[in-house]
Amino acid sequence: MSYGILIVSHVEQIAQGVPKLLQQVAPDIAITFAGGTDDHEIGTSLDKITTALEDNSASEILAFYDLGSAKMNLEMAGEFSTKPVHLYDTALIEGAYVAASLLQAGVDLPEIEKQLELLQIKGDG
Amino acid sequence: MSYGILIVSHVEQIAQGVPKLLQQVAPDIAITFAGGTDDHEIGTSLDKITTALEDNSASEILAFYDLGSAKMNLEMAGEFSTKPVHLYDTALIEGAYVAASLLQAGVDLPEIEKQLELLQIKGDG
Amino acid sequence: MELTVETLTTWMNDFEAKIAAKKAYLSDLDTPIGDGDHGNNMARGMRAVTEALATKNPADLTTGLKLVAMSLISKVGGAAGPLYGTAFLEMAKKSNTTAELSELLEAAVLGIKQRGGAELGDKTMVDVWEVVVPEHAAGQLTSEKIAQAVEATKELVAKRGRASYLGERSVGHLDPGAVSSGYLFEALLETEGELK
Amino acid sequence: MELTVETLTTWMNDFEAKIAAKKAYLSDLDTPIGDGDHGNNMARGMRAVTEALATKNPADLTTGLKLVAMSLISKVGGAAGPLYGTAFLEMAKKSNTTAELSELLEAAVLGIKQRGGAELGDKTMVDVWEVVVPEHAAGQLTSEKIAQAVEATKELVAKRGRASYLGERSVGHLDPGAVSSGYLFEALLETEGELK
Ligand SMILES: Nc1ncnc2c1ncn2[C@@H]1O[C@H](COP(=O)(O)OP(=O)(O)O)[C@@H](O)[C@H]1O
Ligand SMILES: Nc1ncnc2c1ncn2[C@@H]1O[C@H](COP(=O)(O)OP(=O)(O)O)[C@@H](O)[C@H]1O
Ligand SMILES: [Mg+2]
Ligand SMILES: [Mg+2]
Ligand SMILES: [Mg+2]
Ligand SMILES: [Mg+2]
Repeated sequence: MSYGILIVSHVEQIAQGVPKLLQQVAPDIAITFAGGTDDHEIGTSLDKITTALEDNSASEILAFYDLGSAKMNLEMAGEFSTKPVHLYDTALIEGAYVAASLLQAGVDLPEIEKQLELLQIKGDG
Repeated sequence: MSYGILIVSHVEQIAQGVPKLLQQVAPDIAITFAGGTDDHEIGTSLDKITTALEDNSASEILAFYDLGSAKMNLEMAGEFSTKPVHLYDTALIEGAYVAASLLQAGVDLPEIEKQLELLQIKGDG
Repeated sequence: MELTVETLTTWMNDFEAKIAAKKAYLSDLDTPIGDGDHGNNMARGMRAVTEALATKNPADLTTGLKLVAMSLISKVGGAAGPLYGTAFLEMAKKSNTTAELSELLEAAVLGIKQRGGAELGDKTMVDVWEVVVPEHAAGQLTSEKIAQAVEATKELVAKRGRASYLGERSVGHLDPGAVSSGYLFEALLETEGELK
Repeated sequence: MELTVETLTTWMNDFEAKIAAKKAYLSDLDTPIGDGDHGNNMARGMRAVTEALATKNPADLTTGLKLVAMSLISKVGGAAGPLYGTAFLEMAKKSNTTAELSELLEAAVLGIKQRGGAELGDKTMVDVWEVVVPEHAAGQLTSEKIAQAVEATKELVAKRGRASYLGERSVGHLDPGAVSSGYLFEALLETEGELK
């Protein structure tokens, strides 16, 4: 079983940019992203999220998002998919960075989640 | 006196993307950004930060960053500049989003800072 | 009332017309306490809904409700997409066992609340759904009651969605999702009225 | 020893040579506990330093130190840029009142600690600077003592910088900034040795 990271943002460029920060410290971790609506506007797209989820070569996904509506779409994508998705209410960039660093270092999920709890700053829709 | 927002990220695309999220809810707030090194690599550039600081049409700046080295460069830029810079150790995207929303709504700085404290998740270099 | 795929279509066409007419107003409501796109989001979503219903011509209620749900989910783009989408998806699921509208709507309310985590009083669309649906079940829903539920969101402090970042500053503004939900139920009243 | 702009230049040229020779090693050290760029960062920065010193030919020590600082700040790109940059900037400021190297270095250590917030034992370059500078002031600095200070970072848990995200997992790895700082002081010893 392998863990990958999924980044979901309302803005295409943020979604594209975060993996670049992560890949530096986690070259061996599968990272995919979904940003913006299908029409390249600001928002999120269930379709894009689903594609990014399925395209991620890992068998289990740690997912990070920016705003509440991204979370709702992420949850729906998770429900429609057979891949287990762990959704974190952490700061998007900082949470994903920590998860990537620790996954690369071979840390196990419970310990990673303990670290992520310290970065939890959202949780409502 | 007017307040503006400055976004500093190691990744050019993140730095470009965050203002797009903010402008949606804060069309009247001056937002500038600096991302990546002078050679468009991952990192931060004092030069780019200084330019973004001076280019911001506001007289006082609320600054947000991703990783510690960006913070150090931000601090140096602040020291070299005559413009007051308030530096926040919050989640980058989420902190900047809250600051932008509240500035747009005309909330004063002390109240904004109270909100930002809830999003503070870093602080070391 | 038992919902049929034909009534659903009438209802959705009526809702789409209201949304289209109030598109700018809904986005204006979303400007001071959000990102100013709720009207555009809903108009895009409902256009997709009515087009899908017209072109795909769903054979039964469940298929119709699913089509509505998927169109909203994939086209709205903002928070309203998964929320309205979940509402119709839950109605679709429920329609496998009953076509009774009040039961479908109850499933929808639960779905919305679960999806977004909002409760009554959080200044969201839930403030309309949760008040209106029992009135509808009791056969006592009126335009006035809908308007009251919508209007009641004005004095609330937002606890969910983008408006929640403004805290107290959200007071004095109607919630855009509550207003669009009001149109949905207005359209439903009209659809039911036509059937009488 | 009183630092002069000539000695500074010799020192920086020697440091640049060491960094260039160990570029890959420094980046390798930065890979398990960082982003793998410390060697490239420092090589780029020090190349800029020696080029600036050669082409701008600073007339006095203060100008020379400032040139070193600004080259590092603008060319390194990573955390080491503002940190080494601040060190030399503080030395430049201090050089307005004294050229005594030990006093300049003391100002540098304070600057680094203030800039990055790291204390002794946080597994950063501070662990070298804070140990080495007093030894240098006492005239007792040796290669061995430098090596010991560098080596001591291996068993520490990182508390600052990227490595701090790894917590306990950072144990067992040398801190790359400590290693490059070791080269800086090795180069200083050599420069001083040549003067004897
Ligand atoms: N967590 C939530 N639970 C219930 N309703 C919500 C929630 N978040 C947002 N809403 C509703 O969605 C509306 C905003 O929709 P829209 O503008 O389309 O989305 P966005 O905020 O993503 O731009 C709000 O007015 C509110 O009624
Ligand atoms: N807050 C800090 N205080 C002191 N030294 C630090 C701090 N953060 C990082 N460093 C030093 O910087 C080195 C990393 O430099 P470099 O790789 O160039 O920067 P980056 O981490 O931005 O890629 C670390 O090995 C450490 O010695
Ligand atoms: Mg909106
Ligand atoms: Mg929106
Ligand atoms: Mg590095
Ligand atoms: Mg780096």
